[in-house]
Amino acid sequence: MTGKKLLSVRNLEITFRTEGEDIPVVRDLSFDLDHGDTLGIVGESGCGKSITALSLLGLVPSPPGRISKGQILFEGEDLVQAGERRLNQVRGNDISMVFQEPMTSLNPVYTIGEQIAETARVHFGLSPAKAWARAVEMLDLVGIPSPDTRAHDFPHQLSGGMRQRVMIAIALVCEPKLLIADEPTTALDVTVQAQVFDLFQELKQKIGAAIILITHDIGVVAQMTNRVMVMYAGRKIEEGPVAEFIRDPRHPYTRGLVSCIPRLRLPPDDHPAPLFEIPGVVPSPWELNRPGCAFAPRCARAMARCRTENPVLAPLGDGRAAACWLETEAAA
Amino acid sequence: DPKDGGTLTTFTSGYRTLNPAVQSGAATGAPGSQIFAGLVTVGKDYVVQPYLADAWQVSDDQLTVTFDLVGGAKFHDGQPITGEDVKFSLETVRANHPFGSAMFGNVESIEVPAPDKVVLHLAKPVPGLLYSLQPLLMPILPKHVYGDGQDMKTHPRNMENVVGSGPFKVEENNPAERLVLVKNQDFFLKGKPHLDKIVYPMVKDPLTRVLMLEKGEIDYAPFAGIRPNDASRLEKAKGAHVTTDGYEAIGYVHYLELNLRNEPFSKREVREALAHAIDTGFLAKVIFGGRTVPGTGPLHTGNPFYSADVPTYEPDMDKAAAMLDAAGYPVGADGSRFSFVLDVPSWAPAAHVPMAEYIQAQLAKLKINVELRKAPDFGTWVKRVSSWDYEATMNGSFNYPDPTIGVHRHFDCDNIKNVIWSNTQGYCNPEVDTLLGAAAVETDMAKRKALYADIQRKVQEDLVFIYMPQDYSATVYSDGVANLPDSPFGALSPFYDVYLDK
Amino acid sequence: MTATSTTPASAPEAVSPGRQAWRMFRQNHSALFGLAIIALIVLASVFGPYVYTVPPREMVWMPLTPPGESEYLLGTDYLGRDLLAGLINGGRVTLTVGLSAAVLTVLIGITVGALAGFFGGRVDDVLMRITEFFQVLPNLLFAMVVVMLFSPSLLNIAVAIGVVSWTSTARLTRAEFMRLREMEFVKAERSIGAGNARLIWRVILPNAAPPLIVVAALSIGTAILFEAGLSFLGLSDPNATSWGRMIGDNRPYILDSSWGVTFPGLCIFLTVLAISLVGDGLNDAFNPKLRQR
Amino acid sequence: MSGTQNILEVSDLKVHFPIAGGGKVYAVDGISFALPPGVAFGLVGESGSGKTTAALACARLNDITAGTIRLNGQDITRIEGEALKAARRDVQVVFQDPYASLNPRERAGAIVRRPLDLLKVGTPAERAARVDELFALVGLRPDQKELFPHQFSGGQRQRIGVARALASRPRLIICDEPVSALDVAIQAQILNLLARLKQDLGLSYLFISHDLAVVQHLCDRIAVMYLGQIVETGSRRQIFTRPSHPYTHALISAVPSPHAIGGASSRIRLMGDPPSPISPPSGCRFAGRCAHAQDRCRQAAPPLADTGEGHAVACHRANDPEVVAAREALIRAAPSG
Amino acid sequence: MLKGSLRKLLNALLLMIAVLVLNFTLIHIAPGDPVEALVGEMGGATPELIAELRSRFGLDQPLYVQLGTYLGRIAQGDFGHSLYYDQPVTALIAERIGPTILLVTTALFSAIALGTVLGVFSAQRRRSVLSHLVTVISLAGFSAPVFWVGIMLILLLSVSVPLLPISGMSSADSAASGLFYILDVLHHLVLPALTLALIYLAFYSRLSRASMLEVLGSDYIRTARAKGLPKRMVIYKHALRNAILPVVTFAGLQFGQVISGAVLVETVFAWPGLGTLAFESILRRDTPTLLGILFFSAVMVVVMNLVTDVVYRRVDPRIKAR
Ligand SMILES: Nc1ncnc2c1ncn2[C@@H]1O[C@H](COP(=O)(O)OP(=O)(O)OP(=O)(O)O)[C@@H](O)[C@H]1O
Ligand SMILES: Nc1ncnc2c1ncn2[C@@H]1O[C@H](COP(=O)(O)OP(=O)(O)OP(=O)(O)O)[C@@H](O)[C@H]1O
Ligand SMILES: [Mg+2]
Ligand SMILES: [Mg+2]
Repeated sequence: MTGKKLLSVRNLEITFRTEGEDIPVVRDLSFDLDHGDTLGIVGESGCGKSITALSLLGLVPSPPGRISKGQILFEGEDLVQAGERRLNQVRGNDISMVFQEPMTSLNPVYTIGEQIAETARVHFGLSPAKAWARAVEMLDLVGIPSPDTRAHDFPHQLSGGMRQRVMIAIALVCEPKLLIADEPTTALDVTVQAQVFDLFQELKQKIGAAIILITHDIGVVAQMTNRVMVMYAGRKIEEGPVAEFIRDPRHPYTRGLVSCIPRLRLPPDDHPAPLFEIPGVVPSPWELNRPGCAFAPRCARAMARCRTENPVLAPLGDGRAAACWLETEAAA
Repeated sequence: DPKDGGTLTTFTSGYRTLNPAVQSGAATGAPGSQIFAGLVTVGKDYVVQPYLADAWQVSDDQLTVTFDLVGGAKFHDGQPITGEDVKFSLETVRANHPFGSAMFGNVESIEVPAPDKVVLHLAKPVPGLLYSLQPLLMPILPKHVYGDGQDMKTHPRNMENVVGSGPFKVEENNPAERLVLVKNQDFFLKGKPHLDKIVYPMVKDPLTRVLMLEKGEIDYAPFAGIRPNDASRLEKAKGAHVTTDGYEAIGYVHYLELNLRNEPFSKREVREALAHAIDTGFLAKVIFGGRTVPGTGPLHTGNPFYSADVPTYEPDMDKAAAMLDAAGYPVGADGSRFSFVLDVPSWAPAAHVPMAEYIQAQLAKLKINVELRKAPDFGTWVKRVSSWDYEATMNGSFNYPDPTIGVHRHFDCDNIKNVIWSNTQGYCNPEVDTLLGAAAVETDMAKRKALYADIQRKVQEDLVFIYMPQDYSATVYSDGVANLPDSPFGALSPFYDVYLDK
Repeated sequence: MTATSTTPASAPEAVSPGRQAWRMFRQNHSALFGLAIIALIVLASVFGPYVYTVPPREMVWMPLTPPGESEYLLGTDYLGRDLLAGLINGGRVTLTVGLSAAVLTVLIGITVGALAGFFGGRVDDVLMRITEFFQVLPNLLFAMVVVMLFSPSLLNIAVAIGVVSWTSTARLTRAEFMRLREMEFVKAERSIGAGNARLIWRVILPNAAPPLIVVAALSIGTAILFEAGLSFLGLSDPNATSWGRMIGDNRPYILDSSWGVTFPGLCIFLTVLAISLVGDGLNDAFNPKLRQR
Repeated sequence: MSGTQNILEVSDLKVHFPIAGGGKVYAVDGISFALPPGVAFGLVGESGSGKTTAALACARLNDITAGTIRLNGQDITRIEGEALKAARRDVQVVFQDPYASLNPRERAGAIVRRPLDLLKVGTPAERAARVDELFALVGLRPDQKELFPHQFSGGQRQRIGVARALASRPRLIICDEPVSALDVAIQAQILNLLARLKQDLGLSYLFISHDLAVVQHLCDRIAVMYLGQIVETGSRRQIFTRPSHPYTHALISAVPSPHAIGGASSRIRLMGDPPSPISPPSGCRFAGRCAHAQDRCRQAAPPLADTGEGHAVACHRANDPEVVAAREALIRAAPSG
Repeated sequence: MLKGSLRKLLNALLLMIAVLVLNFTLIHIAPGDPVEALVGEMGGATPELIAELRSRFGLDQPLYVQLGTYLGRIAQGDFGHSLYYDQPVTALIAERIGPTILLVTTALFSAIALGTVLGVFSAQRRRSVLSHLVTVISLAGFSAPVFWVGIMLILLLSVSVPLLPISGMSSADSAASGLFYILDVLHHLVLPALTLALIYLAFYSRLSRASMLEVLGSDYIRTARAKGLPKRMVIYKHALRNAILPVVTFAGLQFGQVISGAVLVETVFAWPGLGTLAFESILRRDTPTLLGILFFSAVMVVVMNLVTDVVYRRVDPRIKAR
């Protein structure tokens, strides 16, 4: 350990310019990640998970988006301030990313071997032959059968699961220190999804990289990560080790989230009870400019304070924290 | 003194054949008259001059004409030109040229007593015969090339590997781009021609021609290449000359042709009303920039037989209206007197379209609805007019050197045929018919003139056609082009005397 | 247990997709500018002849008078006709032909495309063969042939343009129909007993409308250019003068009068430009992707 | 299933799609099942296994290649016109994509009213009243009738879809993955709504999902599809406590559960990807990915054999010790109630 | 794959036959008569000659017999003789195709090259001056009638400032040969090619801009950037290759429509190409030539479609699978 955190995000704010207005979609977001750590980010659709991930690589689509506040300290270096050239050294090399859509995330006109190899060429300066060999090796690593012939295939010749493996191979080819996987399996079949997660599990040990896994499936988080961060409407509302989080979620939203999932457990009478419901929907970013907790309108336990003041993140011990006035008040 | 050498650049707007024996018109005629020789040429004031025939004798009864050919004349391929070739040429023209039978129908037989002698035996006297023997109308063709039995109209040698007899030979023949003629070193008139080359680049666009003339890229531009406004422009340009000489024998006249078979145009009063409604002086001014005069009859003012002593119809709308009322065409309940379709052919749009539009606007004032119908192509118009399936059409035709060719066809009772530019309007006046018959065989110039004066008056009295302004034809040539032919046939005459003095 | 619905503070007003597009369109300055020009041109063509009564086909002044040198504002043409009167009346002809050709293009295109896209299979095969066939024909050349052979009346010109230009509309319509046909709301309509006719014209077509409206708008411009081309070549109704024909007629005189071709050309240019601006504006307005930006 | 008449009976249903350039997609290739009244029947399986195709065929929304479909005892496989319209009142569909299943150009109220108009249910006044009733039933406010679909959230849209399906008072509703496109929080809302409606209105569901947990939550009976065929069917308890087909095993073990932190080592993992329905393998279609496959599996297709009490499995080795042991391991590993 | 190609060829063949039949029928049922036109050009003829010409061209036969004969001849590669030029139609076309191809390829290729560059650059900076320029060019180019642009350029570059020749393909003076001839032709080529190129440029800059914008927004470009590839690699290796696909398609289509595309420009500049020949043939009702050109251009379209297909296969590996 260098002493420095691998990644330390400080008060990050990301805004999008929409109809002449700067709308923040991620605000005041801070979190840390150590070497070898696995962090899960969960939250409802549109809460800012992907944008956060993209911001780590300096890939927020700009215009209209931009990082308007905060720091992203990667091994102590602020990537927000880094230039494009420096970012290109980091991207794919120190930090790499696997995207949600394996069907469209590979360039259709180049062979998969080439798409892996070029990363190695660019970052390691390998000769084309060596880079190709490295690509084949990576394909083998991610479990693609007969990798030396498959390397010559074009993306459209592969199934979704295989393509996602190729994406993983690309992400890992330079042995990054941080791997970000943004919903890597949502587009895949259940059985294939399981295969991919197994691959992740397997590789986690081998590569020793820190992993950020973005998902909306708490089940996945439970299996794959050791820490979890929950986002709601662009903010972090709860954070902590996975086991405690699942057992005892603290924020009313996360509590709801954990219990609204149907379980594979059969009740003895064969008649499952109705699911827990969180009423309403996630607010749109436009609605976030009003004061108060963004979840208050949907919260059964909302108090007067919740509607006027934004809750601060309160540490709860054991590395846990939640942004809820109930918790703050209970702790006080 | 004539100088030898140099290239004369003129232009072509496209030709389909180089053989004037099978195709009339300037596009073929201008280069054709250089490539092929004729028995004679026609000089200033219609004076016939020797060419391949260095002498000829006409018998007293006017029925036998004997030609002596120049000695040692050769075709471009080196074969000698003989009386047999002349005989062959005349027969070819008679069979294939549009006016072939008009020109040579009365040639009963052709005799070649010796290789350098040709004798024509005529059934009747043919006053214009010698004019028909110039290269434009009767080019001397090599029998050894064309006498192979193939159809003359579509003979391959009309375009490829053309072997002629004239002062210039074909060097390059690419109708899409250019025609190049070079001096015939073995020309039978010694010391001629003077020019090394005549180049006919394909320039379809009149605008381009004007610019090229201005810049001196074209030395010589005859034939409808120049419009009145261009003439004004070019007259001011340095080193360019504009002349209207050289079109007398062509005599291009425009007219409104009405189908005389049907109402309302079968009524002379209606035709007269129209004549009063159309101000041809105004048209001459607007369309031709005042550079031409209104036509007064079938003959062009430059024609030797032209007579000005004809009835004219002053522009007078009130009179026209009154005449129509009287003729039984008052303004009807629908606000109009009558309607008709006016065909507009496609071959002289610059003249006919404005004329037709003017007529439409003018007659609208008289409450006559005119619908213009533009023929989709030349053939469709020909079909309509020659099958008499029309009400009225803009039209125009050439007088040609002799009225028997260009004029009689429109008025002869027995020429009411389904042939274009015949008597398609269906006019028959026995009196005129008799006069035409007499004029055709009259060999005394003065008497003939008198006959034609009568004819012109009668035809205008009957208002067979309503004559429009005459066409404007001008030639532009640049400084240094010398000795251009002074023939009334102008650019359609051989250029063996032309030289460049630059 | 109650199924709670979200209850925003106040009920939002109903915003139809059309209204939404119009709102978007209103913010597009160049599109509004285009719309204004079109309005101007249409007004001038419709009412102009009653206001400016100089007869367009009559020779009223010295030929080739430059603009400003006589009472005739834009000068006269080679026959001394008033150019301004010609432009005003020519606008009528140009717009009429352009509009009717576009209507024809769109009608044929949509019908063929809709049937092919909706029914697929054999119907599609046959209709696409026909479409391919018309695509293979050289469009301008073929239109020239048709106009020439069947006499150049305004109707024939419009028909010829329509007949050679409908294929791209058909392809677009087909693609849209194929896409929409598989959409669940179409299946939903079917599951509640909607017949094919309803599905095609009432369900799918309105949803395919945005791109079709754009091509319809643009095809007016294309048709105007097409008509101009034909007229320029002399394939025009002799009883009606359009802008394109004015260019063709005046072209031989450009050395003496550039205005004779410049003004009618500008009229065409402006009209088609305005139409394209509006078309672009519509395209943007209908494109939800751009809406967010 | 005797006594009460089945709402839906599907026997040997085949739906094959011709594809460009010759060949066929064997999307549904001989499935049979029956649906008693008041029962939710779940259909699970991987993407492309033919769930949607089978369901749409039951609503006569695609061309049926072979087999019969009986609705309330009436054979509706080939009926057309008015007869079909009448049948449609009894079977309605809720679609998967809440964004694509509503006509963007129609107002919510009109969408819900449309089936009443098209199927000619009641008088106009009655229809209006029915729309209000339906809005209330699915938890939407009446003033939202005037809004257009794009003005609703995904969950609300799905409610509109449910309301539309309920309009003609059908007895059977086909739900094609009605919650897959929704966030978990919203998914719970819709699942509860469906459960409540089933209870209150006595509806039957043909419910499609690829999420076993969802199916388990809502469905009384379940069929597992693989490549156009049903490989296992049984009651909820049978499927989840005694899953007998190796593919069912794999499905169950593939579900990531928040309560199995760190992942289960006993997971059954399939090799490779599902084969193409264009040229399905002969023999057992699952053999290529099955850890237990033997030669006979590759040669002969196993029949769907009833193991008793309505639990049927199509596997040659369902009762072989190896497979049973795998099942036991799975059940042990799964955190059961 | 082989079967697919075969099907395509067969399809093309059927298409060609359909084109032949339609053109033939259309031209023959239309009012008017080629022989009358010819006779008119010749200055008149006797009824006997007309009848003879009719029978010579087979025009006295019933239409279906004529059609059969025509198709039979085509099958043997005989497109007949031009009624006007009295040359084999194939020879006429061969003579005129050169200038047209020269004109159109020059215009098309320069427009594609420049248009792609403009489109690609402007797509990268959507609010830059260049980007606005591309919008202006493409709007103007779409809205201006090509012949009018030609005339305006003539007024500008030939009349006001006499830099370039106003029409034709070579100077009147034929003395030029060899290199001079080539230079002369190039000199004449500038204006018509420029005119045509401006129109094409409008199209291609817009097309490639739109296509590039779309590609730049695609997931795989995001992947490429996330891999840390330098910008030029992202743009030129990953984006351009994909963005060029629609350009290839349209270039193929447009090249197929070469004759139609060139008619107006050829007319304005009196360029001796197929366009002018076609126009003249219409005016003269030179049926065999017209049919030949129509057929030829249909063949061009079909051939270009096949060529585009092949090119596409090279550029886009996805096609092979189909
Ligand atoms: N290009 C963009 N322009 C404007 N707003 C954007 C853009 N991209 C994302 N957003 C907004 O940013 C917010 C966060 O988006 P993000 O993609 O991070 O959500 P997410 O949590 O990843 O959701 P999902 O689970 O659906 O992937 C959303 O409200 C979205 O509308
Ligand atoms: N109209 C069609 N034409 C051709 N093939 C089709 C058609 N509809 C479906 N298919 C094919 O039939 C097979 C079964 O499709 P179906 O939609 O029924 O699967 P599914 O089980 O519903 O999958 P998913 O979970 O992805 O919805 C698939 O391979 C699909 O590609
Ligand atoms: Mg996301
Ligand atoms: Mg499905």
